[in-house]
Amino acid sequence: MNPLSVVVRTVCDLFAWFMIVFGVNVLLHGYVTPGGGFQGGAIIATFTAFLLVAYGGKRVAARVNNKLFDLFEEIGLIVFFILAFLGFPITFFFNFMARPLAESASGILPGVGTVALMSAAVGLEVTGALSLIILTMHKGIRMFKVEPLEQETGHER
Amino acid sequence: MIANAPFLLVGLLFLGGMIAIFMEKNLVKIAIAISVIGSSVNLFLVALGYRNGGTVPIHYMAGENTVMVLPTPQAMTLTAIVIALATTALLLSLIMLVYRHYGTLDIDEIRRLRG
Amino acid sequence: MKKTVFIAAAILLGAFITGALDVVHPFGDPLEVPMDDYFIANALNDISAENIVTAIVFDYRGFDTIGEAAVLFTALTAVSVLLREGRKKP
Amino acid sequence: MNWNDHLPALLLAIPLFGAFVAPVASPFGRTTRNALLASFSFLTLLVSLFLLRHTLTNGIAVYVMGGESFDLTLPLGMKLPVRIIMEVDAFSAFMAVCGSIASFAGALFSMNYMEKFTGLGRFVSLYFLLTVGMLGMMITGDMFNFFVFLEISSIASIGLIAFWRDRPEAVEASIKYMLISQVSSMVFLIAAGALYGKYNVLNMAAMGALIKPGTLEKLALVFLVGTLAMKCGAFPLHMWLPDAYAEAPSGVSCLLVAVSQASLYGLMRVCFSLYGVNLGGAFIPWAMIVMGLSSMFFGVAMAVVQHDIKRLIGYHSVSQVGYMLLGLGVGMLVLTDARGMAEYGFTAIKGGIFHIFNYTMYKALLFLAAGAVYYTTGKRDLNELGGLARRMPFTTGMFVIAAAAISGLPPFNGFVSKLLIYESAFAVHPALTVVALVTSVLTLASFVKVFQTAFLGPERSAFATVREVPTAMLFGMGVLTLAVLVATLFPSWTLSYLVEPAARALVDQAGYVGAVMGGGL
Repeated sequence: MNPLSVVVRTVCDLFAWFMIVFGVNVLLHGYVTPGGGFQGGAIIATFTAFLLVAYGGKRVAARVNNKLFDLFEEIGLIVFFILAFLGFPITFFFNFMARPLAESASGILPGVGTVALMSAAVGLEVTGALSLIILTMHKGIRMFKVEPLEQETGHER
Repeated sequence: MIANAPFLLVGLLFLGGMIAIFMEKNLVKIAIAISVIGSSVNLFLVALGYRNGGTVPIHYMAGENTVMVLPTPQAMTLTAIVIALATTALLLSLIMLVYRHYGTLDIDEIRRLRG
Repeated sequence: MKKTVFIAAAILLGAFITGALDVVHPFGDPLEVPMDDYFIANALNDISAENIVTAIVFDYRGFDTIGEAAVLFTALTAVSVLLREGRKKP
Repeated sequence: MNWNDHLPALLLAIPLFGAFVAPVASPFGRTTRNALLASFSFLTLLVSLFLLRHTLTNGIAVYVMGGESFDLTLPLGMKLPVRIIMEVDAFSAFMAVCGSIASFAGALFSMNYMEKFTGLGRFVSLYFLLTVGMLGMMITGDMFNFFVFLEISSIASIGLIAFWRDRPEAVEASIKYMLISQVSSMVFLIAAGALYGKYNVLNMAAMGALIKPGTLEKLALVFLVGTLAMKCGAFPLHMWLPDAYAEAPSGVSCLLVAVSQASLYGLMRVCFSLYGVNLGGAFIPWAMIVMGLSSMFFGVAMAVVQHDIKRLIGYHSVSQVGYMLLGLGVGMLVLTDARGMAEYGFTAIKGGIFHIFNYTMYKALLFLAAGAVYYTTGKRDLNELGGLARRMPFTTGMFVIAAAAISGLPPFNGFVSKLLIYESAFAVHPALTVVALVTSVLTLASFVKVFQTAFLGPERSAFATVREVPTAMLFGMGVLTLAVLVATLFPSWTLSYLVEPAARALVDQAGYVGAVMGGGL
């Protein structure tokens, strides 16, 4: 993909960051407002798509580190799994931090307990996974430039 | 009958997707048709959950109104959308590979495995 | 010939589905919804979640969500398996 | 807390955790990766065996995901379950044991088989996800959750079938499977959604209690049966199956066999436990019988003419699935008829379930043996193979055992299950047995051909350096051989202690419903 004109790039510079802020907002307030982990994560992942469209594949591939998204995705998944696992003395997925409405008026962590934490973890995972899917598929275009297609070793004895 | 128009629309969308899958020869168009079918299923699930006069299932937004649309289909749709997204990404990657190997997207010419 | 059969099958399937959807329940008027009423009545009191859909996604049907996260992870893994850079033949 | 109560959750949690940590662990090198693959699949096998023991002694195990207590299926003041419930009866546990044995054997085999290829961390991850999808389909008790696991297993198998993405055939097989599986899972979701819209429950047992015969139910049943039969490779849309099995790496083909059995499990669950006495006439049972007969016959007819050894075995899969559909269809035919059920129906169901076990074991073993041949010679075409018996004695021996079992030669386990199916199908109509017998003879002929051309005959000069495969691969095949031999040497023990409880659990709709809904219904 070639970079687009300077107008698009400037607009991207100005506004793409709001995407992340808005996504994090949607993600963290999933338990009170419309939204949640998936929606917020998808909005944040749009940032990667923006960069890819505005700046072109070469610059993004040089600047953006796939390891970061890998880390996001793994941390999200494993945190989600561990949160589910922590309910184990009772049941898998038991919401062990939840409190009824009457008791949860104060405190930093709201009474929803694992719902908010899982939502954040899933948001992280979706951000990483969607960005990586976009970047990987974009990188896959290189296949059409290599001739012949890189062969695997190991089929022959 | 006319009140059930949303369900009929879902059926029509599904029918259109099915016909496109069988009629089209281009793999990308088939991928689009599969997405259309996925959307029709999501639309169906959301339409199942509507209640006349219902509000959004969020307590402080609904106010005093206690009639809410059903929340379970919305949760199911959320899951189904993510699944459809994942499968679309995978399908498009496979189509890229097919084009790389066969040099065509015509489904009739991709036939090394017949017989 | 083959095409006609396929189109007939598609139309049959579509008509079946349209017919099935028509008899689910009248649009906008589900008759009895004990499960959803349970969610609406209890989500706020049990776990103090204002947003019932989020409460369902992450608590009542949380196991679906880990499956969904796994689907996304699977798709990512499969995409990166398909488009990976292989070793060149020596 | 008692770990026995949490076995259903652990059965899914262990391979899921293995899948999540595989990308983290794989940079640490080959030994770590192989240890992860072997240990987690062995743990899964162990948990599934414990689960089987638990269900055989204590009856149906239910597990409420996220409930206040694992067996509190109905929340206070509710007549219907609201949370996701895992429901494991003897049949589910039996299937889970079959699946995890195949998964363990394939994992052991893949450690050496795949070592020359790239992307192995991702391979391990996908392998575990395929296992999770399969086991989840087998033990879940919730319609929508079943759909989620169906999608996990189909996406993971698509990734694994196209794992050798530099082979055009693998990509083609994968895309063929993907188109079919996507359409079918969407139709499945429509049917599940329609049932939800009518009854407002998603739990299968609760739905089974509420369901009444009607137009919507009939259409939904047709959709469910059609999609699940398509996914398990029955006749009209079986075309994806031989391609996919042949082009996947062999360790994966071994697991894919078990995955298609999971779809068959879903089919049986829908017909017996969800609909049960409300099946409404003989249409669905007869459709299943006809589907079974035509799968049998066309599968074996296509198999006889194949030259590619893995494709040949793949076509035999179609024909073997036909046997199970025949057996279970005959059982379904007399579901409401107590006399017929006692006379021949229960025998047919036992035969079908025993055949599921036998089929999974010997077919997985055949795929692994074909993979071993491919590993050492690099060839899959029968015309280029020959004289391998002296070079690879262990592989040859195990191949002979599996081939004898699949052809139904008398002392082997395939014979026992086929005999049960023959005698019960004969009570319905003699023509059914005739088709089944002809299929069996053709199967024998085709495997004699394979054995004769690939393993016997003069030694080829090209294979002078061929040696027996590494030990881990032999262990992988050995696990399956052991399972085949146990079922061969102790058929009456297997039948009465494993198969009969499973058959009883499958037929017992009231028990399945009652475990969730309480005794009140």
